[in-house]
Amino acid sequence: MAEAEDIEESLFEAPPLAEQERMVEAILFATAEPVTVAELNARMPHGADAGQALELLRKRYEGRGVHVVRVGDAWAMRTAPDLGFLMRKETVETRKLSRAAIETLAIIAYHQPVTRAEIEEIRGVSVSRGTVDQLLELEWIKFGRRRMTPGRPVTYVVTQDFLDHFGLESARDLPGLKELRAAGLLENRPPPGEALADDADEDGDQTDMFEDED
Amino acid sequence: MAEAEDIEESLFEAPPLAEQERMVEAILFATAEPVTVAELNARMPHGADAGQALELLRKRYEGRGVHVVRVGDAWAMRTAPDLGFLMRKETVETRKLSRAAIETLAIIAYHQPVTRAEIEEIRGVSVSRGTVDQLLELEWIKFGRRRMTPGRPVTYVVTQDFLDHFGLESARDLPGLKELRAAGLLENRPPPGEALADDADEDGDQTDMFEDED
Amino acid sequence: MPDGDADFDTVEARLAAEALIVDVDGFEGPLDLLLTLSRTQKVDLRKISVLALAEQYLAFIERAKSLRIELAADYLVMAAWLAFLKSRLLLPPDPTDEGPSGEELAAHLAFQLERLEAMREAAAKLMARDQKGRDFFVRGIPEDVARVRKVRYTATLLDLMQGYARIRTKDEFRPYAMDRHHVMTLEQALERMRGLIGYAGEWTDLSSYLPEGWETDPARRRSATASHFAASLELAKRGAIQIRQTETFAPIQIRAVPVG
Repeated sequence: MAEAEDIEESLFEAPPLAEQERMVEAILFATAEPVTVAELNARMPHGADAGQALELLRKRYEGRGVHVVRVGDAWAMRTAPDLGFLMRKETVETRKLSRAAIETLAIIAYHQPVTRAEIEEIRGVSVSRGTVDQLLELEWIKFGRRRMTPGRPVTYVVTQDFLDHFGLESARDLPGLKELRAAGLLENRPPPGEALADDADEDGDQTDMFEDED
Repeated sequence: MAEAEDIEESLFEAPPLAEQERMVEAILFATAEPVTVAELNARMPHGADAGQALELLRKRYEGRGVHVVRVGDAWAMRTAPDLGFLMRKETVETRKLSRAAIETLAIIAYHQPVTRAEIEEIRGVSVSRGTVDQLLELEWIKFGRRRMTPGRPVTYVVTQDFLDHFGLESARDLPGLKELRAAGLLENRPPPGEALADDADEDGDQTDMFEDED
Repeated sequence: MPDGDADFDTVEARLAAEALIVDVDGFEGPLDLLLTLSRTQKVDLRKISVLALAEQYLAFIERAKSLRIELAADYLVMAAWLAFLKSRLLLPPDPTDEGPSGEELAAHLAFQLERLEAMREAAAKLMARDQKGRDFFVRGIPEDVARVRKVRYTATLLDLMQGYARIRTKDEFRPYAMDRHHVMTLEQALERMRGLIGYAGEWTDLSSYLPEGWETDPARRRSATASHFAASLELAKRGAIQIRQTETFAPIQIRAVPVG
């Protein structure tokens, strides 16, 4: 009986950690898109702990020409940014974004989830359909949950592709985010006089930021 | 003069070998085709020795999940051949059972044990081999006893898997026609006046039908 | 604007003012223009004089008008609002007046400007980051991941019940023969023959037992013949009828077993 159990156990035993690390390495290496820990675990043998193997792998690649980077809840291998100069040949000329598109993208990233009306309030001009479409097409933004305010407007949030493109681990790592929040500059302050009417609307806005999206 | 030469020399000094190795690593990783040593040298800073760096890199990746391999007279990085099995991604696609299959299954559940001819009689159309095979394959139905009638036709009954899937303790827990009607599941109202008679009819139907078989 | 000239007494200021006017189309609305104007105050945005800014903006609008530059409506709306704000800021507060004070309105405008400025800086920082495909790169030769597709079929109890309900309701008002096109089952034939056989004291061709509408169409005829033949074998086995066939391929005849 004890023997049978032993056999069964060894049959389902996870491979050694070093081997798991090799597996994670191979999978991340082969895939251009970031891979989540859940996907890694699903592809690896039963009992493997991709998270732990990933941590080892990440350390191994520290300081190398290729890095293991975190992108949201996924992982990917990317060349070290300081070697970009070697790669000029590989550079893909991306469509230049308009100033409006860049600002809109930044507002979505820093204020997410954010409605079109809020973007317009911050920029002081209306947001053209084309600007949002362009960002959606690049898959840098996507629709978030609808805001629970009258009209239930859609919100926009940034995507994993956005994080991947700008080498961000998460939206929390946006440059200067903490300072902006501390300075109250990520608030959606209603104009004086409209305070009461708007308050009910926008309430909970900035405290919820990122929380319900992650 | 000598000083100027020194400066010039250091300006064009090759980076340390470890740094060259990083460069080769990044180039091999990011380039879409295998790269020759000559191409590596052309892309790397003046004075670098790509061949030597490549040799170091190849050794570093020995036994890892990724190998540096020679492809003709060029070099590339590839996942280790023994990990090829990880490069399969299993996607499970969930599909709704066809209407014919659902109806056939329903008839078997309500009338079991039931022959193919009886299913056809109830459905009013012939039952394709494929439909029955699919249900057998799903292990939602199985063969029951042969009917003691001419031709000794096989009967079908539902399985424990079926009960598990639909959260039923037994096939007798299936709601009767009267309950279906009460729940609004009978979209078509029977012609007035026939409702009562039918109800009584159908209700006894599914409990008694073929009772003598089990 | 009488003191407009005083504002533009240096060449530099004049050039700057002209640049603004020439570029009026380049501004993304009044807030953008206000932000640009506020930079001429050369102070931290938090210490900006909104009153001075309002005056700058109004002067700008006046000059644009005098140069017959078409201004979009929102520029004029902002001008009207800033004129109102200016009067609020300059006049002593009227205690009977409800609504926000001039200071509150000014503070909000300053906040809006500061927030827009902050977002512009954030956008610049974002674009200055290392970017994929420019500073860092993905694997150049992604390996094909073989996709193994597995199909799982599902159905809910509701599907099942609806399916069953559908069939049973269909039965309720449709004569079932209508649904059966070319198939006659053994059970069906047996049922028919049981009813008919009592009347068959004489040898009768089996084919004459075929029901109406099943004798002509070949598919229907084949099915009916087969099921009736099988049914008659069954009835013969039970001892209810007798069967005979005089020679190969001759008509098959049946009759009820004579009583007694």
